[in-house]
Amino acid sequence: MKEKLQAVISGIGLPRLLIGLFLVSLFVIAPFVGVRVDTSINDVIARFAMNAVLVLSLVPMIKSGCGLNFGLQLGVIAGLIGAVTSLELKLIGLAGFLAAMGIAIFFAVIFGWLYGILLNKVKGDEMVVATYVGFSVVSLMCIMWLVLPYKSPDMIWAYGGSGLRTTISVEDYWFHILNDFLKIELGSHIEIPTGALLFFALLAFIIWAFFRTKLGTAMEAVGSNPEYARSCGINVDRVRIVSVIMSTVYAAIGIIVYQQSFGFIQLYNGPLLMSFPAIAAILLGGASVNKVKIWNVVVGAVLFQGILTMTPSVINNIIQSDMSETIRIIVSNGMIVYALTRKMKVRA
Amino acid sequence: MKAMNPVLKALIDYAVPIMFILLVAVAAPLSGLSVEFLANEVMMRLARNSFLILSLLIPVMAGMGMNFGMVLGAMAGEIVLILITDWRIVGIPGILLAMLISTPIAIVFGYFAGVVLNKAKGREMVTGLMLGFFMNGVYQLIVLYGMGKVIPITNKEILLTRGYGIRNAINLEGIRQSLDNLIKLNLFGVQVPVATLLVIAALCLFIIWFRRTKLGQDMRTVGQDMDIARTVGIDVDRTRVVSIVISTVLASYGMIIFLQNMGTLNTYNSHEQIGFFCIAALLVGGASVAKASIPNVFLGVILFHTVFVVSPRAGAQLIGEAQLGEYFRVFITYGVIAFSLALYAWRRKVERENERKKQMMLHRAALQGKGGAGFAQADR
Amino acid sequence: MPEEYLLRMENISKDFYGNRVLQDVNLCVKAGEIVGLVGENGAGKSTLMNILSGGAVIHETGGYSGKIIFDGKERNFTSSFEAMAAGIGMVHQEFVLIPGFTAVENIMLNREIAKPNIAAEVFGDRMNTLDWQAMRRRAVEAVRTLEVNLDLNMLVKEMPVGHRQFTEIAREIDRETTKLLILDEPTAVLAESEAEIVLKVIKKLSQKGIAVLFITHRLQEILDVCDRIVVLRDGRVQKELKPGETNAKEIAEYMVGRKLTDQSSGNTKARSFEGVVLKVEDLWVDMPGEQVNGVSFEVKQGEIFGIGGLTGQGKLGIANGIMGLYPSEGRVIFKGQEIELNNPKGALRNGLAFVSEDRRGIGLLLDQPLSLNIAFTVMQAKDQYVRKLLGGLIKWRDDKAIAKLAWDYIKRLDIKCVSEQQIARELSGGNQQKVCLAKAFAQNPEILFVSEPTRGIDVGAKRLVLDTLRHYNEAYGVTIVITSSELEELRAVCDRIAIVNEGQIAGILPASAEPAEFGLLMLGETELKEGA
Amino acid sequence: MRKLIVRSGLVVILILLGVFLYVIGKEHVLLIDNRDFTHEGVTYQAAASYEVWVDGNQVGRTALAAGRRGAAYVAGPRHKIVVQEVAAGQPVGEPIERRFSVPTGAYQITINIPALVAGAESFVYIVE
Repeated sequence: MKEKLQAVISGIGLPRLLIGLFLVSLFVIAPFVGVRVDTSINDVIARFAMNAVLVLSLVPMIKSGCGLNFGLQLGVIAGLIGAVTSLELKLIGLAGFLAAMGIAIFFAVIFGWLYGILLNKVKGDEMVVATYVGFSVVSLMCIMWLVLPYKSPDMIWAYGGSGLRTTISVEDYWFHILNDFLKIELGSHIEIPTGALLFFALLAFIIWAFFRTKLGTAMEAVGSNPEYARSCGINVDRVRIVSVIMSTVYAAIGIIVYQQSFGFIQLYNGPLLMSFPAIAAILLGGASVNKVKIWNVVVGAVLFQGILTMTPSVINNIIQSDMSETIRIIVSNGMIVYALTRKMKVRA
Repeated sequence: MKAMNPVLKALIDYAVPIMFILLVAVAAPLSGLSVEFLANEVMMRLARNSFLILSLLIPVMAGMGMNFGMVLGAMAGEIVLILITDWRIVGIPGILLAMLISTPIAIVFGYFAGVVLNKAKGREMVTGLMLGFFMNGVYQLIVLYGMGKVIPITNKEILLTRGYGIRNAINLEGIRQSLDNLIKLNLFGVQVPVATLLVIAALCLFIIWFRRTKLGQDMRTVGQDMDIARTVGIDVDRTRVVSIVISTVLASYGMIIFLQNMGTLNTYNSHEQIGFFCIAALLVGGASVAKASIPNVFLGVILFHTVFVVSPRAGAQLIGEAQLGEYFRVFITYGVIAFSLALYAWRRKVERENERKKQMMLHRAALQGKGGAGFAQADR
Repeated sequence: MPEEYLLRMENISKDFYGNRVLQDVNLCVKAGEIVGLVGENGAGKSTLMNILSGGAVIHETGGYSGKIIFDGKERNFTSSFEAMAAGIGMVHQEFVLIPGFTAVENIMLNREIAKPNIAAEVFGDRMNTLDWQAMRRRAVEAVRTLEVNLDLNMLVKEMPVGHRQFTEIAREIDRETTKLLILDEPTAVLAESEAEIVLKVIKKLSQKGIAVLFITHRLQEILDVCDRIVVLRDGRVQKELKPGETNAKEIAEYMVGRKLTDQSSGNTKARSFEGVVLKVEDLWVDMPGEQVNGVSFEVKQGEIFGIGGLTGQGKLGIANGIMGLYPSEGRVIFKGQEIELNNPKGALRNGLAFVSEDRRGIGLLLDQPLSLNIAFTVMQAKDQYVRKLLGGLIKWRDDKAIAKLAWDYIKRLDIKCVSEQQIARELSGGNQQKVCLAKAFAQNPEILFVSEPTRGIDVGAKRLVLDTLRHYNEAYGVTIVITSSELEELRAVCDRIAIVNEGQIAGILPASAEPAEFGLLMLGETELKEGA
Repeated sequence: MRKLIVRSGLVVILILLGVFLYVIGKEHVLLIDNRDFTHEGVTYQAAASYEVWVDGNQVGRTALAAGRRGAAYVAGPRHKIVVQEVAAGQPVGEPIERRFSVPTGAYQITINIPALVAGAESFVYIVE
């Protein structure tokens, strides 16, 4: 019995179990401290739809052995360029959304390609280099947002100055374009953003299908055993670059999905720390530095967003203080530290 | 494989410092700041930052790279400064007492960091970085929720109005620049905080002395090759933990010196950036992940902070946008770290390959007499 | 008066997981004596030395039986440090040196001389300052004992290989307590002139009263310096010999033994072949630990060609080099066409297939189902088992065809598994090897390289694997190159066998040749030397 | 053993050092009253203006008129106060010098000038 229990625990993974139980207990306590469960569920679903694509974007790089994509910001930047450019072109509705994605993907491919070449040159140190590449690109873009010749009055500072605002509303352009597609309302408090969920499902399906192609199979082999892959005639460096491009493109799409749901484009230092919550979520879902499955993304995003939604409302009602931010920092960064200290498979 | 051109090699080795010297040469005149002002600024920053940056040297020696976990030490220093302020201990005794009390806290933090980093061998830097972010949460828990509730705080001036938790900014009136002003010298219009510099000099001597101890030698051994160190009987894990503990303790002292100069403590932000700035400065001084020396520290502080001082003004002069200079500062901080780390990782790979080729060539040459292939072929 | 032995090992036996590797070994060494230890791979040399020097492996696998009396006391070393403290020094085949340190630092590694200071009172002895002068004096002293010319301030990474070896030996003899020195292949990486100096050093040490246990595969060295030669075979002491009363041939015979004659060549009808299918010219391969230094040979169409030799001599490097897995130079001509080196894909596309000796490392994707393992290489290299969608834009993995392929081989090779979806990691060693073979067969190779096909699998499976190879060769006329450490195995299945020594081919013999002849080749004894 | 003694000795020394630093670094605010003060039935009347120095630093920029209060920040337990009566900007009589110590535990300490001038021992007191 005891052994069985242990097997179950190790199957689910202790951190996941603890966080899961914590989340469940938050839901149980919620009604007693005056927090509505239905609105909470609604929030979790909404935030899941908002963030899941960003989490999903980590998958290709983990699979190809490039580790956790601490340079996620690169894709985010591509997404921001796409979104801002689409707004500049005054494209409204679906056209604007698709234009934003198209432009974002174009830049993401270029960024990803360069980023992939760099990561191939620093094999073994990908994660730390990626972190700082992410930081530097965000800060470089801070300068660019000031300097680039965007003109749309919706985006530049009102008081004459040049440069883009720190937050730009997409209200008049493509706000909730996915969320409102086939939206289902359950009662007065639950709104299911069907479109965004379907979009995530589509992107997840593409990833799933990709790993059933020849190239996807090769990518998985490169990640789990690069020496083996080489001995089978696979160009390891090229496959890794493909994975980095994929991750970057997905991150670019992910941030646009995020914006259409959130309603704002956050520039300047907004994307600086964006990689950490996504990474924490996927780790929480059961992925490790070099192993991941699609369901890790789903479980992780639900758990992580659940914690983020529930802790402020419930905990704050219990102890009358806003500890949510602190808890978020501890959980997300603690999860990443935990994953980094797990033993990695010794490479041949 | 031909040996790399020595000029090119030096150029790559010192790419970062050279870049910064050029940057200073261009931006300093553009900024229009006077030499005297610049000299004063740089001197002040030298005194303020050097101790912190010196704390990074020992883990590099032990092969653990840049100690991004130094923010843990900085947090220890800050926690103690909050206490000292609450207790109203002022002046030099206040600084000394802060150092004294921060020591055990920093040892505990450092031990924790060392143990964690031992579990992440080969990924020390990214783990240290994440550990810093993680501990930032723990720090908030202590300072924002623990202080005034669990840890008694009596001074109403530093508490939030809600009755617990420390305010965003604390005035360190009591110890402000008391070390800097202890012995002050005016050299050609430059204010020199002699006492602070003496403390820094003492730390330099300590590091030089430490390198010559058995422990220092063990750290160098561990840094060069953990497996061999283990084979000859060195307790590798312990040695690594000790190096991080020392670094963390020194970082906590460094933070106290840093803050006594600043005079105010940004309770929740002071430590966040400090790791980045210190590491960037050290790298600007020509250090790498595997090699860092005392001259690197001072060269780095001077170059990095000169650029820091002049870039907003230069930005304003050049494009008419002071904000640009601000962003530029942040960019160079991150950019320098990214560039140095990438350059180092790439060079290590190239060097390993060159070493292999060299060995192969030597091997062939040695076998030549025995009927092996000639040099001509090996030289291709 | 009975002679005093410094070391007496009595009735030493040791098994690893029920596999007996040492059986009642007795070995005695007098002070100042040089004893040579020879034997094939797996004869038990290294296990015996591990027991003597307190290697961790021994203790972790349940210790040994028998008695060791060293320096008058019975001992049972549980760690190398205990052995060191008792006076047993060991120079490993792989250097235990820090490349970025000077000779002095390396000689004194973790035995630095330190001066006490105040800090040490509080923080422990590790805070003592190093006494560089004293350390230097000690190092100078040690090097003087060796009577070699060694620059003590030179970094090890800048030294020639020979000097690194001197540094290692200097470290072992610097310990004043060292009474017995174990040298494991100290000359393996050295050029002849350097090796000679090492031999001189060994003699000098023995004159100073230090006993030396000397392991080498170079028979001439043993004959030159040793006072006594102990031949190990299959975990037993086969023979003790005196250099003056024996010769290389005799040693080789004892080493390889004659037990093969009755069983070998039983399977091997002398076959003859026409036409060269593979021609290797001056191939150099930089494979760590298995360097190949310019080999040339030809393989005939349809034969089974064996490559043998002792471990570390480079036999494994040949196949790995041809398949492009390690950096190589030279020419490989397959069916009149030159194969591009350093490019695995090129070799695979040209119809070469390889079963690696590192089965779990690069032979298998351990966490993938065995069906994918079998089909993977042929899918990647030749685009088979792929369905092209959208005009070839998407190459979809054809899982059905892969499963069919897998079942085909599961039946043909009798792979024991639950289903074709079983993860490779869960299979036994023998079945994993069969999967590796299936992977190679699936490529329909024209020439198949198989390295160490029976390493780490049980006896029944061994037979099966060899029979499979043989059958494959006979049924399809596929040329096979087998690399193996086990001479018996090669002689049982091959037509011709090349023996590799020090990265070069010492000779190629038909499988029916006398075992002792192979033995001599393995030990680098060419006809010429024997005649001299 | 020897090491243990040395170490525990060091720890004790460091703790003592900490206590010592605490005491000498502890900041106090001295409220210097030139006001009427009644103590144990005796009332000291504030009438004149005084210039006051604490540990060599003058309290306030000008003389302390009757009924006024000044403040001085000091660190440590032992201090010296010098009081000089002034009238129309001119010193009157000899300066009075008194040494006093303050308890480490107290932050706010009041010093009454009339009591000090009158030579009362109770010129230093703590208001709860």
